[in-house]
Amino acid sequence: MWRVARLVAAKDLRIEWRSRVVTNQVVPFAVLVLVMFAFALDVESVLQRVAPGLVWLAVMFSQFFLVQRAFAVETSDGALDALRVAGVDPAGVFLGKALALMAQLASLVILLLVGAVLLYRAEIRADGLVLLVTAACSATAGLAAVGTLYGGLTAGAKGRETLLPLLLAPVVAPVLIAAARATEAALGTAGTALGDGWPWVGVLATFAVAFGVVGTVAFGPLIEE
Amino acid sequence: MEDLGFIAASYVLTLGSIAALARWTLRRGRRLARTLRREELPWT
Amino acid sequence: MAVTTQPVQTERPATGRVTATGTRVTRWLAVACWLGAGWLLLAGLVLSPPDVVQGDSVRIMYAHVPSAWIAYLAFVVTAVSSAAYLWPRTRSLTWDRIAGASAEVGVLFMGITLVTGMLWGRITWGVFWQWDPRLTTTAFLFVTFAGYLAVRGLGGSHEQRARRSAILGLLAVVEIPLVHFSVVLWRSLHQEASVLNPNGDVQLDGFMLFTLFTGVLVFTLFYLWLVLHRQRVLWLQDHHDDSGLDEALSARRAEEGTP
Amino acid sequence: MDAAVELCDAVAVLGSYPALAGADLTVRRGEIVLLQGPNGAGKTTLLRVCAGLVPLARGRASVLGLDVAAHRDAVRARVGLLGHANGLYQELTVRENVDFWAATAGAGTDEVASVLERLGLDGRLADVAVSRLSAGQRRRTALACLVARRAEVWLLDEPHAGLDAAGRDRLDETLTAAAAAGATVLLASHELDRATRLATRVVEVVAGTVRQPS
Repeated sequence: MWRVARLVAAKDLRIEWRSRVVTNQVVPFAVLVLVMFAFALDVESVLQRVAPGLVWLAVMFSQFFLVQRAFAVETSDGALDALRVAGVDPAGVFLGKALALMAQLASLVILLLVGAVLLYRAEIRADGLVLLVTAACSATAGLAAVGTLYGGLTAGAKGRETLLPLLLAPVVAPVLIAAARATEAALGTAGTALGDGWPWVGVLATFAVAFGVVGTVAFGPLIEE
Repeated sequence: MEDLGFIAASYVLTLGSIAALARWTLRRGRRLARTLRREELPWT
Repeated sequence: MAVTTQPVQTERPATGRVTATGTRVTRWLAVACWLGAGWLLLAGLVLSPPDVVQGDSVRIMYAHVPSAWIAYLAFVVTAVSSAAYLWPRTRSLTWDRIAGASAEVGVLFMGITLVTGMLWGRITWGVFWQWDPRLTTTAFLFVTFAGYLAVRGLGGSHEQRARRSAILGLLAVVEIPLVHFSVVLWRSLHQEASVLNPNGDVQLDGFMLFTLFTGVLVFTLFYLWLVLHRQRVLWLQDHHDDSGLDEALSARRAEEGTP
Repeated sequence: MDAAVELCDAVAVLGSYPALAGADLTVRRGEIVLLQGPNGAGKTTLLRVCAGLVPLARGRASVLGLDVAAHRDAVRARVGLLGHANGLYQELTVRENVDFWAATAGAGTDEVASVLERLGLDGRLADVAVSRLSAGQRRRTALACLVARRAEVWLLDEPHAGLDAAGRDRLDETLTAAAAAGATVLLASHELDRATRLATRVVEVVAGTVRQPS
């Protein structure tokens, strides 16, 4: 299973490296979303106060596009069918695609945090760094797992562009809440103490493990025609 | 009894929507069953 | 398979009586439902005393709390029948239809819970919506199962639809504790003094508690009646699609006859 | 030697349309069987049934002695289906595509090199992105992926479509070589003159059933 996962992940990342769709389109979109928030919310102090929430909102919106892209690559020439026909272990395909998606999400989160520091004057304090990295990793793991699972569910369906956000948004809500609160604790926005962040990391980790396991089991039957 | 409007509204909405779904289901069942004879329905 | 010609029926067609999907059981159930609804209205609006704290707004409780209970019951039934469908030994499309019917009725009741919750909130808190853990989880469930119903609408064969919805049905229920826990944890950060723990934790006793339980009973009857009928309509739907199969099979064989 | 592919009264349904209405077929190992018949007769569905992609409503299908429904994954691992879609990753090069598919079946890179060479995809062509290839070259790349996966039963749905003369010759050479090496080929095609020369046996698929040619 892990061999197939490594293969699929390497393949996905190479496609991204070759086509640069994410780096040329999704990342600019995410940064643009940060800027649009600034236009909309306008008040400096408000922006700084809600910066973590905005970062994770931008990540969530970008996730919709990243998942669409990940499965458009598979369905454009029937590769997903070919993977099924070749009897390739679906759990491996799931983990591979999730790992690739996680890598893209993680780089996006880093970039958006930098964006938040520049645009919203958020300060990243040194002692909060460990919490920040752990929270970001478990959040992106959760988002990648649930995104790949629901991406597989809607892969071939008509109207999946609108169906995927409808399905994903409610499920991703806990990650949005937990990640935002954990990041607030890490950055110390509005005086949140460092210790307050760790229970949220617990929520993020549970979410990631839960959907990692469910995805590995359910992905095969889900993409079955 | 103040707030009668809100209370009445909630009951009307509740029972009304249940009745609406009931009526829609019955009509749909009737339309779909038009081509079948009574015995063919597994629940008869 | 458009139903064009109306086949000649010697005896009355299935719809001779009032409903196609009705049986004696569902007719008695229907009678019980409407009687119960009548009694609930009487008890809820007239007989039961106004609450000492809330006044008359407690009457909305008799619709709000039971509908929430029934919605949760409906989603549990959906999850159980989804699991039953996925379990190879008990796999049959009936489970899938029960899951679908129960989810539809569940979404209806969850919608009722949300609306009555907002109306009740408007009177007691002066605001339609409050990010209270219970209400938030309710909203989450409503949207999740709306998505479930959307997925049921996707194309593909009955088995495909059944398998996809079964996995989603189970997934939705697995998500409830995750969502509920994170919302509770989230709300605990905001210690705003809510004088009254919102919706449902109002201490009802005596006749008011009795009315509440009547509400639950009546709504359960409605739920059973609706799911029974809805599930049969889904059977008719599938049968309608499949019956096209036999005709198409014979048509194909006829087609083969003429090269 | 048990049959490589066997269908008994196979009925397969797409939506409510019986694509297969009771098909019977037996193919022995090493044969190249041509499925001939009008469009929509059920050729594609028949191939997808053998590949374990479409469940049977009635009847039974077995590939390499394994019942397709019961041993679906085992059947799929040993079968290669080349449908209208090539199943390739447009942004990757020919070599990368074939490498990926070979790796999923555990084949090594040296084997990939020989496959590319045999199908005339080696040299400069191997490092061209699939999106920039012609239809024929893409088809051959898809075939190369199949060969690299060491599939024992080849299910080809109109493989010649879109190939130029040279491409078709190479395709026929590969098929004959594969059959000689023990692979079984089930071929649906409208290229009657070329395919009949290539095939060891021809059967007709009409209105969802299989008939020996009259």
